Amino acid sequence: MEQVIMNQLGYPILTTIIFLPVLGSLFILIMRRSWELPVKWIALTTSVLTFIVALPLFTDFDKTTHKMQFVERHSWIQQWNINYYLGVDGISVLLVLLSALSAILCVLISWDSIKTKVKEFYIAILLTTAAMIGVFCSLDFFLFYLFWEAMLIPMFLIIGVWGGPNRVYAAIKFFLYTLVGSVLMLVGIIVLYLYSGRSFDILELTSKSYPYSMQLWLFWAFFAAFAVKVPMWPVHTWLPDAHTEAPTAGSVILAAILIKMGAYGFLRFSLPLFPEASKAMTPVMLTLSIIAIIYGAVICLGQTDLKRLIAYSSVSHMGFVTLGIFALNIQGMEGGILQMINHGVVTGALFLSVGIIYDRTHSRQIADYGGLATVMPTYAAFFMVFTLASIGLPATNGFIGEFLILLGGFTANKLVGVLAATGVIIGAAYMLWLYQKVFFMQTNQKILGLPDMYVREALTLAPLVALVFWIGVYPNSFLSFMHPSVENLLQRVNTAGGIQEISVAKAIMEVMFR
Amino acid sequence: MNFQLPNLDPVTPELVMTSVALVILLLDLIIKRKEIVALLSIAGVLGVAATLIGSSGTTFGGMFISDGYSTFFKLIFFVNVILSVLISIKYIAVEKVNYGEYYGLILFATIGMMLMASAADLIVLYLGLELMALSTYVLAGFIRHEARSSEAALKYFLLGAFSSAFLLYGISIIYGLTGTTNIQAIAAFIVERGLAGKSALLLSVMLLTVAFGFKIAAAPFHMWAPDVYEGAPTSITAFMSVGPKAAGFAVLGRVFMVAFASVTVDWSKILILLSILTMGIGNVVALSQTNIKRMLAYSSIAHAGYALLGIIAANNEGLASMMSYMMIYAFMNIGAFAVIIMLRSEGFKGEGIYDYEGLAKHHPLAAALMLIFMFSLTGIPPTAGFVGKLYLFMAAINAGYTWLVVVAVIFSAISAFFYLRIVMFMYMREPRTEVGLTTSAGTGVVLGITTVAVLFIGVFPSYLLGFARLALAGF
Amino acid sequence: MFLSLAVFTVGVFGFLTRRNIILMFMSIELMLNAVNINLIAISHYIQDLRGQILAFFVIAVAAAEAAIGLAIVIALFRNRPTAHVDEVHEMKG
Amino acid sequence: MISVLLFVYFAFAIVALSVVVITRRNPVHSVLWMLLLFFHIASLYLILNAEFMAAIQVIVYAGGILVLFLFVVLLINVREETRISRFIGAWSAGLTFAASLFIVVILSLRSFVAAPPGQYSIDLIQQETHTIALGKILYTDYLFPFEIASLILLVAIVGAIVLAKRRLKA
Amino acid sequence: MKLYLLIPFLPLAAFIINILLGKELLRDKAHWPSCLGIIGSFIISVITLFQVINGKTINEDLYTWMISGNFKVSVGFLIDQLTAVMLFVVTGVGSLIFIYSIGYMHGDKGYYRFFAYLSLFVFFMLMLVTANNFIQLYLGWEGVGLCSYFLIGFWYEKKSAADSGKKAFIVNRFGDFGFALGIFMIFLTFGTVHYEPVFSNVGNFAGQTLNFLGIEVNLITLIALLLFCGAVGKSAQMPLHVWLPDAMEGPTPVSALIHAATMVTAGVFMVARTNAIFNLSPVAMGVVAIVGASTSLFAATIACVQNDIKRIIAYSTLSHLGMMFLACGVGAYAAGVFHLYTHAFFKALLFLGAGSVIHAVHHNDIQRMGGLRKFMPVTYATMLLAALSAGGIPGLAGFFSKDEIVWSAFASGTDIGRLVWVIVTCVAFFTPFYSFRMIYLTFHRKFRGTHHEEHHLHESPSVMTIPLMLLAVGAVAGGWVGIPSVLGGGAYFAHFLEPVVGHPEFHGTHAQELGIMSLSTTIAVTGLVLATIFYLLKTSIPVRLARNFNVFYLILFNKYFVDELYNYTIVKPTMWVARRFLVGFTDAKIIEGIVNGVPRLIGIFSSGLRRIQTGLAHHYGIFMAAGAFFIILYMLLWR
Repeated sequence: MEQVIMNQLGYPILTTIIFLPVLGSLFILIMRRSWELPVKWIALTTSVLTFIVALPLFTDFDKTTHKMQFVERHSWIQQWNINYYLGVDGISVLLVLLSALSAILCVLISWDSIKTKVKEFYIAILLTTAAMIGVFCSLDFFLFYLFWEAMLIPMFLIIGVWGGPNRVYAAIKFFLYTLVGSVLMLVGIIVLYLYSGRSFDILELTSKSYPYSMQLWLFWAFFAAFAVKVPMWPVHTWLPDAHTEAPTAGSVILAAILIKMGAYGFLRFSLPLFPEASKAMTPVMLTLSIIAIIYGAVICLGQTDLKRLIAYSSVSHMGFVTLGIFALNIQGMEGGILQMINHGVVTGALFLSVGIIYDRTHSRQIADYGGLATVMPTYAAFFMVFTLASIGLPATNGFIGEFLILLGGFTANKLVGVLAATGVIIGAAYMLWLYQKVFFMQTNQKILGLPDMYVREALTLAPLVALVFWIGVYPNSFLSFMHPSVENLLQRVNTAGGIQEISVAKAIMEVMFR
Repeated sequence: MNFQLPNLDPVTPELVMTSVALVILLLDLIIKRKEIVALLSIAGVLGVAATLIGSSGTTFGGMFISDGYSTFFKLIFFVNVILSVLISIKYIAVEKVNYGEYYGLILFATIGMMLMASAADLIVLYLGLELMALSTYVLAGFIRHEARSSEAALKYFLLGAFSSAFLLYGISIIYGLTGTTNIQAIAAFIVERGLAGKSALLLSVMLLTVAFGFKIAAAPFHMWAPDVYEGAPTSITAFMSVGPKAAGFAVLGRVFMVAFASVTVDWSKILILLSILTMGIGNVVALSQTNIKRMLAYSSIAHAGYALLGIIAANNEGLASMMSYMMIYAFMNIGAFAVIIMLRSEGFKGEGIYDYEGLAKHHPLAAALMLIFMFSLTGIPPTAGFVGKLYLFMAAINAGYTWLVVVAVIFSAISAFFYLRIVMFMYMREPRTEVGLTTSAGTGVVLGITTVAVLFIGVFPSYLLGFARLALAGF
Repeated sequence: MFLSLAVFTVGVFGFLTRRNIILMFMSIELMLNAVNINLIAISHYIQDLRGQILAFFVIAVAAAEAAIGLAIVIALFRNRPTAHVDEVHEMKG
Repeated sequence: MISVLLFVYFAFAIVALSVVVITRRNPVHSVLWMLLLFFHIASLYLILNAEFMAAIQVIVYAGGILVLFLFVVLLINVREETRISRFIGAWSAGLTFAASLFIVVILSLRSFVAAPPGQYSIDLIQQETHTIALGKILYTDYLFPFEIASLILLVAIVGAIVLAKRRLKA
Repeated sequence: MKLYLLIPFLPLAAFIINILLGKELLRDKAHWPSCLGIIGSFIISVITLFQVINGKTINEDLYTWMISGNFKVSVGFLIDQLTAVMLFVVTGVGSLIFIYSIGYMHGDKGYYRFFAYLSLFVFFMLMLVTANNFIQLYLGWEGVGLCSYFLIGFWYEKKSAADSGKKAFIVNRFGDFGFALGIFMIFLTFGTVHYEPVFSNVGNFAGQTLNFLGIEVNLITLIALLLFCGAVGKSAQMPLHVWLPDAMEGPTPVSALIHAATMVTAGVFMVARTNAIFNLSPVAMGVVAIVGASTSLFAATIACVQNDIKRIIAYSTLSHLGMMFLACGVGAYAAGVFHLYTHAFFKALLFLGAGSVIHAVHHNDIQRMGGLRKFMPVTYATMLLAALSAGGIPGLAGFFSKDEIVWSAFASGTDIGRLVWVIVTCVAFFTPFYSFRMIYLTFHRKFRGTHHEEHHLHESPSVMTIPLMLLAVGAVAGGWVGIPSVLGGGAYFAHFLEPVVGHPEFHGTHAQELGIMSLSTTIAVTGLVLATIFYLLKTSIPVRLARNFNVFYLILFNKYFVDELYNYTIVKPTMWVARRFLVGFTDAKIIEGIVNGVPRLIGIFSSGLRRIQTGLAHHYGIFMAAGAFFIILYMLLWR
C-alpha cells in the first residue's frame, strides 16, 4: 500500500462522483415520463453536484508525487482477488474533471433539443458519465473493464435512439467495432491476471515485468481495444458515422471523453505493462499516428457535412495525441495528455456549437449556411475562438498541446516532427475553409433571421472559452499536475530492457507468426 | 436371503420429489384450478430444495452419489423448474392446454435430471436420462392441437432415441472392456489394466460424446434444437434450453472427469473441435433468424459451445466455471423467455423478431428487461453473462487454451450482432402493430427474480463463485 | 460382437433411410436389440450378470419409448395425416 | 460344437432378417418379419444361457411392443406405400455413413479385450437357475435402477395418455 | 508596476473593451479606447526609447508560461535598441493610422470591430517585438497573422475578401511551419528558446553538422534557413509573396498599418534580431540576400503594369521588403532596419493617400482616375512627397536608407554582394518609375471617371489629412537621423543599433561610396523622367509598348502566373486527393469495404449454413451419424 496515498479527504470522493450520477438516474427512473422538466432539473443538479464534488481533486491534489491519490480500496470478489480499487494520478485526474464538466454541458445542450423519451435520455447520459469517470478512476482491471464495457450500453442507445437519420447503422457499427476491440483486450487481461499469479491490481501488474514475446502479443491485444477507441488509422471509420449521427450531447461525450479512453489506455496500460514491446512498436505507432494526422486532416477538406468534418478533425487531433504519447519523451507525453484535455474542450465545444445551429436549421450541410456571422454575430465569435483553438493558435490551449507534441515528436524523430507539422498547416486550411463557408460571404437565404445564441447556450460555451484561454495563457496550472506521473512513467519505460526499435515490417511479422 | 435397506439419506431429495410428483398427478384429478396445482408443485420443489441440506454421501452400492457437484446442479434444476412453472401458469392457459399432467411431467423430468446429476453408475445415468428425455418428449408435444408442437415432439423423440442408442452401445462396450458400469470402478479399472490408449475404449468415449453432445445440443448433434425449440410450447422451450442442457453438462463433467480422467488428452481434442463448431454454427446461423425462439435456440447452442470450454479445461476451476455459467444461463435465458411469453396472447404468436419493433414505445419496462437479458447473453458487463464468460475464459486460458478463447471471444463479438438486433428493433424502430402484453403474476415474479439475479450476480458474483468452488470441494 | 455391430449398423441404416416413421422406430428397436445382444454376449463371456441386468432395463425402457413414440405419432397424425417423416418439415432453417 | 453351429446360424439369420425387416415395403410385413427376428434373438439368448432374458425378449417385444406397432401401423397407415419409394431421397448418404460408421467401429474394436471373468460362472448360474440369480442382483444391488425404471414406465403411461387421449376435459 | 508593460497591454485592454462593449454601448465612439490605448503606448514607447538611448535596456521575465521537463518558456520582455526602434515605428505610425481610420471607417457597420481588431493587432505586434524568447515571438507572429486574417476579411460578405484573408493565413502557415521547426531545432541544439543564452552560445555550435532527414547539413545554416522560412512567409518574399497583393482587399488603413508599416516587416525584424545566428552561416546570408534581391526586382517589374492603385503600392512594398532582406543578407542589418523605419513612413503615407483617393472615387482603378490634384491638394502633395521619398530622391528619408543599402551591398565585397548590388541598382530605376506612373495617372491629366463620380470628388476630412501631413514630415525628415558620414551626417541610426546588430565591415573608399550614390541617384532620376515622358507627355508610348511586347506585358500583368502555378500544383491536387481519393476511395471502398464486408460475409455464411437445417429428421440423423463417424475417425487417425 505504500505506493499509493489513501484518500486524504474525509469522504470517499471518487466513489461519490462515480455514483452520484447513478443515483440521479435512479431518481429520474422513478419519475413519471410526463414530468419532463423535473427530469431535466434533476439531471442538471446531479451533474453540477458531481462536478462540485469533484473539484477537490483539482484543489487538494498533491502535485509533488506520482503516486495514486484519493485511493479507496475494498475487497470485492475474494475468489478472484478483485478489489474495488479507485485512485487518480496526474494522468487521470484532469480527465476525470473533464468528464464531470462535459456531463453538465451535455445536459444543458440537450435541454430543448431532445424531445422524445426525455427520461431515458437523461438516464443514459448520467450513466455514461458515471461509467466514464469510473474508467479513469479504476485501479483494478476487472473494475476498469466493467466500466469500459458498461459505457457501451447507454452510448449505443444514445446514438441509436436519439441520433440522426442513419443512426441505427452508426450505433451498431460503433458497438461492434469497439466490442471486437475490447474482447481481445479481455483475453489479454485474463492472461496477465493468470501470469501474475491472479491479480487484477493494475499497480501491481504494472510493476511486474513480462517476457518479451508475451509483451508483444499482449501489446497488440490491448492495442486492438485502445486503437479502436482513439481511433487510430485505419480503424477510425466508426467515428465519423457515430459522431455525425449521434445527438449533440452524444457527439460531445464521444469527442470529449470516450475517445480519450483509448489514449488513456495506452498511457495507463500499454506503456507501463509492456515497456519493451511499446518501445519496439514505437515505429509502428508513430507511423500510424502520422498517417492519422495527415489523412484525417486532408480528408476534412473533402467533407460537406459539418459534424463529419469535425469528426475527421478529431481523427487528426487524436493522431497528435498518440504521436505525443509514443514520442516517449516528456514534452511529447505531457503535450499528449494536455492535448487530450484540449481536444476534449475544443472539439466538444465545436460539436456543441454545431448542435446550436442544428437545433435552429436541422441541417448539417455546410452548403446550407454562409454569412452566418451577420445573422448570429455572438455565435460567430464563440465559434471563431474554438476554430482558432483547434488550429492551434498561440495563446489558445490548442497551441500549447500541439507545440509540446511536435516538440516531443521532433525530438524523438525529425521526420516525424516535420510530417506532423504539415498536419498543422492543413488543419488551418480546413478549419478556415469551414469557417468561411459557414460564417462569411453572402448570407444564405435559408438562415436569414435566425435568433442569436440564447443565454443557456452561451452559458454552455462560456466555461469552455474560459478554459481555452486559461490553458493557453497559463498552461502550468494543468501541466504541473502531470510532471511527476509522466516522469515516473517514462522512467519505467526507458529503464526497461534495451530492446532496440525494430522495423515496422518486422514488428508485424513478430505478431503474425507467433 | 439377507437384505437390509440401504442408506436412504442421500436420495431423500429424489424420493421427496417423486412423491411430490405423484401427489401432483393425483391432485390434478381433484383440483380443477390448475394454478393451484402449479403453486403446489412449486411449494413441493421448495420443500425438496430444503431437503438437499444434509443429503450427501453415496448409497445403493455406490450407484448413487450426492455431493456438492450434484447438489449445485440440482439447485440449477430447481431454479429452472420453478421459473418455468411460474411462466407456464398463464401461458398454457392461453395455449388452451391447461392440464395438470403438465406439471407432473415437468417434475418427473426434473427427477430425471437430478438422477443424472448424481448418477455414479452408467445404468442409473442411462435411466435418469431416459426419464428426463421421455417426459420432455411429451412436454414438447404437449400442445396436441398444434402441428408444430407434435412435429417438434416427433423430431426430438426420434433423434433422442437414436442418440440414446449410441449411448447404450458405448456403455455396452465399456462394460465389455471393464466388466463394470460403476464410474469410479471404470476409472480404476482403466488405470490398472492400462486401457488408456486402447481405441476400443476411445470408441466408447466417442459414442458417449455423441449422446451427451446431443443432450447439450453441441454441433453437429444440435440439429434437433432449433426445430424443437421453435415448435415446443415456449415455457417448455425455456425449460428445455436450461434443464437438459445442464443435466447433460453434469453427466459430461462427471463421466469424463472421473471415469475417463486418464484419457483426458484424447477427449479434450474432440471437445475442442465440437466447441469451436458449436460456437461457430450457433452464433453464425443465429444471425439470419427471424423467429426469436429459433434465434434463442441457436444462441443456446452457442452457449453450449462456451460452456464446453469449462469441460475442456479439465480441472476443477473449469468445472466450477461451467457450473456457474449454467446457473447464470438459467437466469438470463428464462428471463428472456419470460418476456417472449408475455408477447404471446390470444391469436397473436409474437415470435417473429419483427413483433418487437418499437416495443419500447408502449412497453418500456418489458423492453428494458429484454435489453438487460440480451446484453447479459452477449456478455456485456455489468451483467451476469459477463461474469460467467469471464470465468470460463479464465479457466480455459489457465489450462493453456488461449487461442481457443480468442476464437470464443471473436464469436461472442459476432453474437453481439443478433442480440443487438432485438434491442435495435425494440428501441430504434417505430412499432408496426399495437402489441398487447399478457402479463401475469407468475411472469412478473419470474422477471423480477431473473433481473435481480442477473444484475446482482453481475456486480457481486462472489457468492455464486464461492458456492461453485465449495461444491467442488470434494470432487 | 460383430453380429451385434452388424445389426446395429443395419438399424442405423434403416433409421437414416426409411421414410416411414414406424419403420424408423423399428430401426431404433433394432439398434437397441443389437445393444442387448452385445450386453448379453459380453456378460456371458465375462461371466457377469450385470450386463443382463442392463439389457433388462433396456428392454423396459424400449417398451416405454415405444409407447411414447407411438403416442406422439398418433398425436401428429391427428394434425397431419401422414406416416412419412419427410413430409414433416414445417419448421426449418 | 452344436452350439457353435447354432450360433453361426442365428448370427447370419439375425443379420439377414434385420436387413429384410427394414427393407420391406409394407410396414405390416416388416413388423411380422421383425417378430421372426425377435424369436431368433431370443433363441440366441438361450444359447448364451440367459433363459430369463430370452423369455423377456419374447414376452415384452414380441408380445408387447410389436403388437403395439401393429396397432399403430394399422391405425395410421392409411396410404399404401407401394406407390412411392420407401426410402428417402438421400438414402445413399445414409448408407454411406452407416457403412463408414460400421468400418471405423470395427477398426477401433480390434483392440477390444474382454474384462476378467466375474464370480457368476456358468455352472453357478446353472445350479441356481438364471432367473433366481438375476432376481437376486436385481432386487438387491439394482433395486434403485429398478425403481427408476418403474418411474419411467409411469411417465410413459401418463405421457402416452396425455398425448394420445382423444379429448381431455380442461 | 513596470511602465513598459503598458506598451502592449494598453492596446489589449482597448481590444477587450471594444469587443465586449463595442457593439451595444460604444458603437460609433468605438475609436476612443483604441486611439487612447495606442497613443498611450506611443508616449510610453517614446519614453522607453529615450531610456534606451541613455543605455538602459530591459530584459526580464514576467511569468513562466510553459514548463515541461527541461523545456521551459516564460513570458518575458526584452527592450533594447532594436526593439525601441520598432516600438517607436509601430506605435507612432500606428497612432496616426488609427486616427486616420476614424475618418476612413466612419459609418461602417463593423466600426467597433475594426478598432478592436486593430488594437488586438497592435498588441500582438508589440508582443512580437518585445519578446525575449522565440516562443513569445512565435505568439506575436501568429497573432499578427490572425489579425491580418480578420482585417483582410473585414468585409467578409465579399467572397474575394474572405478568400484573401484565408489565403494570407494559410500561406503564412507554410512559413510558420519552417519557423516552428527552426524553433524546435534551436531547442534541440541549445536546450532553451530564450534569446540571451541562445545568442551567447551560438558560437560554440558553429560548423557543426547534423543529419536532417537524410541530408547532412550545417546545423547553424539549417536553423537560420528554417527561421528564414518564417520571415519569407510573413514578409511576403518569394515564393510566398502571393498573399500580400490579395491582402489589399482589406480596408486601406489596414494595408497601411499591417501590410506596409509593421507586420510585413516582422520578418526583417526577426532576421535582424537573430543576426547572431545568421552571421555564422554565409550560406544562409547568401540565400537571404538572393531571395530579397530577386523579390525586389520581381515585384518592381510587376508594379509597373498594375492598374489597381493599392496593388501597385503593395508590389512596391514587396520590392522594398526585398531590399531590407537584401541588406540583412549582406550583413548590413542596421541598413535594413533603417530602411524599415523610413519605409514605414513613406509607404504608410502612400497607402493612406491612396485610401483618401479611394475614399473620394470609391474604386481602385487608376485608369479611371486622373486630374485629382485640383480636387484633393493635400493628398496630392503628401503623396508626391512619399513617392519622391520612395523613389530615393536625394534629401528625403527613402534616399538615405536605400542608399545605405546599395552601398553596403556593394561594399560587402562578396560576389553575392556585387550581384545584388546590380539588381538593387536596377530596382532603383523601377521604383520611381512605377511610383510616378501612379501619381500621374491618379492626379494629373483629366479625370477619366464618370461625371457622377466627378461630381462627388472632394478632399478628405481633416481627421484623415492631418495624419497624412504628419507622415509626410516623417517621410521627408525621418531619414535625417541616418545621414551617412560621407555626406557629413552622423549615421546615428547605425551607431544606435550597433550593440544589437553589430557593424558590417566595408571594403570601399568614400570615393566609391559617392560614386555608387550618384550612380543610383541618376538611375532613379532616369526612372522618374521616363515615367514623366510615358504618362504625362507622350501617353501613347506605353500603349504601343504594351501592344508590341504583348507577351512581356501579359506575363507582368498576370504577376508571372505564380498564383495559377500554385493553384494547379498544390491547391487543386490536394482537393482532388481529399474528395476523390480519400473520401471516395480509401475510406469508402477499402476500409469501409472491409468493415462492412466482414459482416456481410458472415451473413452469407449464415444463410448458407441455414439451408442445412432442412427440417427433415433424416438429415439430422445423417448429420449425427456423420459427426459420430468423423470424430471416431479423427480419434483413430490422430490419437
